[in-house]
Amino acid sequence: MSDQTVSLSAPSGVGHTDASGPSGPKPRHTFSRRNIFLYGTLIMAALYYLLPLYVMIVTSLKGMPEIRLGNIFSPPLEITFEPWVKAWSTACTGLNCDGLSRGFWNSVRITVPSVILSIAIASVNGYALANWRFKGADTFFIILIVGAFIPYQVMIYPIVIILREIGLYGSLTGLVIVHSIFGMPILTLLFRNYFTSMPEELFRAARVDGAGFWGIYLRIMLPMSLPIFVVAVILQVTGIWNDFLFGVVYTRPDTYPMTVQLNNIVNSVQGVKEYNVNMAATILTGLVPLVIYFISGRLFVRGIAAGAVKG
Amino acid sequence: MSKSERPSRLFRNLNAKVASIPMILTALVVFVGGTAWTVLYSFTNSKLLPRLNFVGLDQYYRLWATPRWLISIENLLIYGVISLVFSLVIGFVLAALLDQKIRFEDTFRTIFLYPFALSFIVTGLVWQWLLNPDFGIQGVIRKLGWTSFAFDPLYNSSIVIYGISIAALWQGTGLIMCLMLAGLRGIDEDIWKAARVDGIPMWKTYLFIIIPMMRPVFITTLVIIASGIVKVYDLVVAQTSGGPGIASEVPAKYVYDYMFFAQNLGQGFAASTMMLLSVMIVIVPWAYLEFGGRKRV
Amino acid sequence: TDLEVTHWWTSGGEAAAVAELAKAFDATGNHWVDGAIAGSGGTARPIMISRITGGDPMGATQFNHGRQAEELVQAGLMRDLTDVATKGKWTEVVRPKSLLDSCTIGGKIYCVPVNIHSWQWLWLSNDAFQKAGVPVPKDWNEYVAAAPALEKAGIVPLAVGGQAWQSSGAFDVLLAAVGGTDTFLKVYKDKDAKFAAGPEVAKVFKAADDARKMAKNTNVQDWNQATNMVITGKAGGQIMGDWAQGEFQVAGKTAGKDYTCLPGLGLNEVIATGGDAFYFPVLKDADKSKAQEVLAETLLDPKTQVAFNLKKGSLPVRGDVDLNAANDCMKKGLAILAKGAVIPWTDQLLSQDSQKQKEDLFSEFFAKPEMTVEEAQKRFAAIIATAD
Amino acid sequence: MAKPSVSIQNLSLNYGAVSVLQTLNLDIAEGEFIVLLGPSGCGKSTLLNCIAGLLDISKGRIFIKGKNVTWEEPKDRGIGMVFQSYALYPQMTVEKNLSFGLRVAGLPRDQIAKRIARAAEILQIEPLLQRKPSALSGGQRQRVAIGRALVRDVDVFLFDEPLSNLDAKLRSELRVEIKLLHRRLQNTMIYVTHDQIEAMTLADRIAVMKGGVIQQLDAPQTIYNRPVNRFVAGFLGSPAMNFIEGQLGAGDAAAFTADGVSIPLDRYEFDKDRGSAGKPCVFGIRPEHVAFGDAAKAMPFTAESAVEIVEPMGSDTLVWTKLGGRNFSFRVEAEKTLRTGDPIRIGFDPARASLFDTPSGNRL
Amino acid sequence: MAKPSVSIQNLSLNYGAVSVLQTLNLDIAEGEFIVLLGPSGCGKSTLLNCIAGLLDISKGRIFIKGKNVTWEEPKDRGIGMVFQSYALYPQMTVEKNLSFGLRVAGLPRDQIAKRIARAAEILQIEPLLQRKPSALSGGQRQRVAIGRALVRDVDVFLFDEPLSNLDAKLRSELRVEIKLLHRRLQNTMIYVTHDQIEAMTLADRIAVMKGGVIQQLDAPQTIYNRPVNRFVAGFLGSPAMNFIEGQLGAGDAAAFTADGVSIPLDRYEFDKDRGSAGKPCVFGIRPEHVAFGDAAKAMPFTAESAVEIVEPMGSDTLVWTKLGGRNFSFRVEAEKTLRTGDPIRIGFDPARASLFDTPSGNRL
Ligand SMILES: Nc1ncnc2c1ncn2[C@@H]1O[C@H](COP(=O)(O)OP(=O)(O)OP(=O)(O)O)[C@@H](O)[C@H]1O
Ligand SMILES: Nc1ncnc2c1ncn2[C@@H]1O[C@H](COP(=O)(O)OP(=O)(O)OP(=O)(O)O)[C@@H](O)[C@H]1O
Ligand SMILES: [Mg+2]
Ligand SMILES: [Mg+2]
Repeated sequence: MSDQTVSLSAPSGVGHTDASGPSGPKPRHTFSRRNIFLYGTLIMAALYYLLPLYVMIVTSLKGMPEIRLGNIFSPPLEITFEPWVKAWSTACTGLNCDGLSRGFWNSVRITVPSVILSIAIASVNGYALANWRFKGADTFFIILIVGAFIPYQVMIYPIVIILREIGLYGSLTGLVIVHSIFGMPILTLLFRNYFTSMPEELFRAARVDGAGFWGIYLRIMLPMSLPIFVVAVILQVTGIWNDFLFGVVYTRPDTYPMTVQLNNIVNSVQGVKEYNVNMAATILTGLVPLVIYFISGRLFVRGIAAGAVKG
Repeated sequence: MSKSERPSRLFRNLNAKVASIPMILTALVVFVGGTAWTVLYSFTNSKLLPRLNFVGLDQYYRLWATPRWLISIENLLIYGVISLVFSLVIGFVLAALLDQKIRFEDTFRTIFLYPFALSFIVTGLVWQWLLNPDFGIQGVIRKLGWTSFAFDPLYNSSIVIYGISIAALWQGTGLIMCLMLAGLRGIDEDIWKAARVDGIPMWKTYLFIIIPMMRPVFITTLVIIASGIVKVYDLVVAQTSGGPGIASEVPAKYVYDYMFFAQNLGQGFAASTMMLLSVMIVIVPWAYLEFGGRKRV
Repeated sequence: TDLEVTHWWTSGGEAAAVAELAKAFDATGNHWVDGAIAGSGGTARPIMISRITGGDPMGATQFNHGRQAEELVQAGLMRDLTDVATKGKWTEVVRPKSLLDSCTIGGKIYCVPVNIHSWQWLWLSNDAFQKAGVPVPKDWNEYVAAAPALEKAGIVPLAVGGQAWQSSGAFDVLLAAVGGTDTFLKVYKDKDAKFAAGPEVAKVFKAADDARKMAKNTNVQDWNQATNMVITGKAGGQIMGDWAQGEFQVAGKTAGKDYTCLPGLGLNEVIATGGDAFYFPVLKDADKSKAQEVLAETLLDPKTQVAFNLKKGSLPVRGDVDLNAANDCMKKGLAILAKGAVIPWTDQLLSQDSQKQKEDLFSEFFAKPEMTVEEAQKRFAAIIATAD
Repeated sequence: MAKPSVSIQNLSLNYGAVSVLQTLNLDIAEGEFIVLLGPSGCGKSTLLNCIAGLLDISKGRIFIKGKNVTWEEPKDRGIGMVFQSYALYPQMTVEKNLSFGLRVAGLPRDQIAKRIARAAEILQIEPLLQRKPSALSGGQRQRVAIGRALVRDVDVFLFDEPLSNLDAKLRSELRVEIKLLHRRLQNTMIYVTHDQIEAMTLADRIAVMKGGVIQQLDAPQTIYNRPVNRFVAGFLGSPAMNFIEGQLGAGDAAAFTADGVSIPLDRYEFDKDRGSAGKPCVFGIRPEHVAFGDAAKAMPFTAESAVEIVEPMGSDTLVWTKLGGRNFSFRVEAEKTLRTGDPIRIGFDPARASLFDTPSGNRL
Repeated sequence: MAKPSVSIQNLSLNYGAVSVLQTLNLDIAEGEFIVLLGPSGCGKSTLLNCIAGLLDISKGRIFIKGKNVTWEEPKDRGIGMVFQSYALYPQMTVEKNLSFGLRVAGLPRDQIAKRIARAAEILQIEPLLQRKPSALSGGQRQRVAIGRALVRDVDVFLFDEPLSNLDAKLRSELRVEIKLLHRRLQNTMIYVTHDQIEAMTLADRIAVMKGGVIQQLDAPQTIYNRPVNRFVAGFLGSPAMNFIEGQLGAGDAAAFTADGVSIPLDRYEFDKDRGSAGKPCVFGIRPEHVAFGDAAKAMPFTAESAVEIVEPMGSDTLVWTKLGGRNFSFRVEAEKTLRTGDPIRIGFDPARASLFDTPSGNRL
């Protein structure tokens, strides 16, 4: 092989008969079979997912006479926002005719502390499980995970008793605690996986530096766990905001969350069902989590990749 | 000042233990305590209020002789299989499609994911309406001229559980897709290259190489789906209230109805105990394998 | 004083009726905090019970009078109203007497009955029959005979909503109407399982089978939606309690002209003394306890009774009130009541547990045409055998 | 010249606005073992992926065995590829891993069996055929990965840092094996690495890359001894070449001057015109070309210095001192005992040195 | 021996049923640079973590500066630690990274500033103080990591493979820096690595570990030249020592015999009783101790063979041949040109060889 003499910058084509063949990037057709299949499938799927939303929105903008015509898919002939107004502020349950508006603020008052408390507890749990394992910690964790499978209905009664015993039944605090308890399994799992996937050496370095349990958590771990916090916040906000069962069982009418209000509006049938109002109320109720998803969907996926599924 | 003695076990990691108190309390008091309490009272004939009036296994005999419970179990099985299979398949297919470096990935992903932001109550309402034979999909298509078209799963006892599944899938597949997508993104790029060099067609690569490699993701996903399946309640209530007749009853609803509606706590507790038992049989071994065995420093 | 009152009256007619109660209570200088929970008793009751047992009781709560609150009372969670009752001479004014009996446990009175609801009504749409070209039936048998004509005209002969209690209630009405008062009592009061499996009851099941065939195209869930079908002439009729009348009223329909009501399905004119009652949980707050007494008095006040029951479409629990404003149907009811043709209702005779089992059975029976009459009766007898 | 086995013509590749490879040309002869060497991120893997057809190129053409394969699918290019992370299919046995591609291609069973038997024999992995990759050691996995390329019976083998995940000992063993494999198969092989020992020992020719451009393409010894620029000189060799910055001396006789030293350059072969006096340049000499003690005296250039650090490396020892104000290392036999602070005399022959233009870094 | 800086007594550590360290004893003198060397998984990091107090030990005691620290918190042990992955706090600037431990300890501001200034100066990272770790190169990150240990003003430095994530060139540069740092600070340093060059160049003494047991603890040259067992012999040295399996020869004069070769052992220093004839043993000789060609003739043992593979490594060349039926390598200068198949004569002095008992692997 000593006889080869190849110059580095030999002009192209030397020694080749075929100088005119394909060159440069492989041509790609916008309408290749692959693309048609790919985008076709995606668009079909997207339609399936969007259809209910479309129907909800369209219906909520129609007046009752138009709804009686029956075609739920046709766009509104005459757009009216009255159902929205009604759903928000005047729909009645029993004697209360202030629609969802009151429930909205109740929901906020329930959701914010619940989200904060449940995430605070779960993240500390996850951190302790990942980095400060003590004897028996795993057992508690497994119990917690199994607990995620217990239907909530089963736990209503024991929790009533527990709350009664500690005197928190019916208070907002009680409800916040209940939400934290039931959010704990999945959130703890998320945080534990996330903290486990962080380099152990970081934790050790901080210990050598003399930081303790809380010091490491607050100053090292927290600032690094934005992705998983995003996931946790999204999951909890949707979960708690959408909760009906706990909201109705562990609160009283003046603190009913929005979903209970929604249930009341939707189920308080006065003669014919006012589908437009129901739909408007439904959208209004789902609006907060929806907005969160639309805004932070990308972060959500990234966070899930970081914490929930470890390969 | 120098500690030559091994300090007490109890006080090592004290902070961690203190910080875990909420978890420990939850695990012990709520989950273990609540469960034990439930099991204990399932052997009584408690009615509206729990009372320690033991009647042995009577509640269980009655439970397994009740047609509604049997239907509930059957429904849960059908619903479970459908949800599992279809969420996994749909979720994976969507994730695989989104993983093809497509345009508007964000948009599509958001569209698939948004239903997850809605509660089961809302989902149930919307789909109840879409599936209403008079003015839902069936009605609209009939009006378009195809008068014999029939699609009324919610009003047909034999397929109602499938109708419920449609809504459940609509709501839940987005999350599954996200999990799958995250899993796919975690696969070593070189595997794809190796498969291409080997000339393995895309679908075969997915089927024989990628999917087996994503086992951990599938397991996580499975747990999430399964815990949702066992708990299914709101959706049924919102969509059919268990109807027509008792054709779409599910165990969680049986528990609820008998505890509160029929004011027969004993019966409800017996049913919940059965549910718990089946969950435990599946979950506990898994949880031990997944979380108990592997030790880390 | 603010007093929270929970109830599940949320349909149009019901809400209007509650407003009357609230108005009357507010007039006493207190304030009625409305705690309506939509759905039905099934949704609302667990919440009420949880709150009472959870130590966060409301000021007053609705239950059906009967055995629903029995254990709460026994557990000492409910307030003894005997003093108020003595003062208001309830034993004298409440009629029929059996109503107060349901509130009495161990010689003490724990609840305030507010109305008498009777299930035994068949509501018929005059329009529908006109359209089908048949005369409005006079009783159940004629109605069954007219069913094919209605069907031909594209009208659902009988509207039965999807909720379980509706089909179960319809059967109970058939049992009392087709089977007769004795049959009814033998089954539900004596809990004679052998009898329940026997030929008399088989007749009733035959009628129920007819009803199920007539109802098969209903496609609605809520009872008031079913009523609405009758109001709009989409259905020929409905077996439903007198509360349906409230809906007719809200819709501006006139009894006799737009619709016809047949108590006891036109076969056996009896009225069951079911109904609603208010219970008062034990409260710590003295002011609230005082307000509870005021509310209890207000509820039985003759004026409130009239106003409330007119809106609700039910009968007052006092015999001494003036009901001139009552419509045709209510008057029919009052007449029957006056005759003393009353029976106790299932809420009073059966535990909720047995009720629920019964509901499951009939809900399945009505939804599942494959289920034979014989099978249903066999299962029914089994439920009666273990009922308490 | 014979028809090249792989020929790359004017290849460019961009990721969006980032240009990774720029009008790159490379001809590789039949049976040649080419190593692509360069620091991380210089585009070695990218180039390899372009050849394999795993990346869509932006410009240019690629020929394999004289056939224009620019737009061909990877499987149709007649190449086999071995990856750094092995990329074995984890849930299949070794045998399945080897046969999967063949089965998909629809080869008859007996053919598949024959090829696998041959590959297994060559790589000595017969006893492992029924195991899963997770039950193999790193070296065994690597062998299976090579086997997967082997069974495809291809003309060109592409290796992307196949040994970098292994420990030093295994690495040197497998290096020998790959060398023997090449000798036995006589295939064209293109091998990416950033380990210069691998490059030196394996390659017929090394292409040193930097920033997507091939800096030098030559036989290992040439690259080692006559690097075309300072980058190549510094990148190859461990311990690294000593560099002294200074300028060409004034006066008639060519010399290099820096902080108090002047090195005569009359024995140095200038590549091109030597340039004018005072021209800033860098003088480079490899540690093993520096003599010390008595041997130093015989050298054309000698200097006095003191030992700063002694690094015994087992087989020999690296000694650090100062020359021209710069750290300066040289290699001595392990037996020599030197201690920090010892005064020493060092010397070398400028003929073995390299001289680079300071601004451009090119060899003078 | 003076009071040891670090003393480990009967240390054992188990993970559940798995015993990782077994009754390990180690005394480290004040100011000594100890390297723990061993293959992956042998327990080096575990031992280091035990010293640092990051792992709870199962048995035994640990003294630092004469104080029993067995149950102390890491921060109270007077140690600083540098990790393989740097373990810099990603969200803090370099300065914050350095000061974190001090701030936690509640040191006054001016003290902190002073210490940071000193560390930054020693490590020449002053210009980087306001950057975040993500904006640093690998070498810079490593320096910051060292700085973090430095500011703590501790007696003992622990390094866990601090250089293994860096490329070869940077590695050799930082190696020198660490050596200089040690010289300047005169602290006790315990350094974990599996890179033998690092171990040889840095250590005052090397502890070679295997399976949680220290095999040999000695000065680098001793370990290199007189390994106590076959494992240590094979683990150190790159290219690796040649091993030939055979047995002690019969007859009066001591000799080693294998497949057609007989090596006289009269010049070999036996550690202990040589044992009886026919005893199976392994003969080991390092590639750089093998001479060839004319030089070989002068050796007590010579043999004829043929070149199999030539591996030019730049600075010198490794040649593979066969001896006693085994692959046998030796090192020649880079200038020598040998080609596959060339017949050659090799020779070596058995005095430089090692002989190991086959079953136990211990040096004879
Ligand atoms: N998908 C991509 N998008 C943008 N830039 C990329 C992408 N992949 C690689 N690059 C850039 O292309 C350059 C060349 O990458 P390449 O992987 O070929 O380097 P390499 O020489 O193989 O390095 P290494 O030795 O680390 O493997 C790098 O600077 C990298 O940042
Ligand atoms: N948490 C753990 N549980 C069980 N075994 C462990 C654990 N951590 C480490 N080990 C085992 O302890 C042994 C020593 O591990 P250690 O990390 O000390 O090795 P090492 O010598 O540092 O290797 P490396 O060079 O790869 O870093 C290994 O065999 C490892 O498998
Ligand atoms: Mg690369
Ligand atoms: Mg280690």
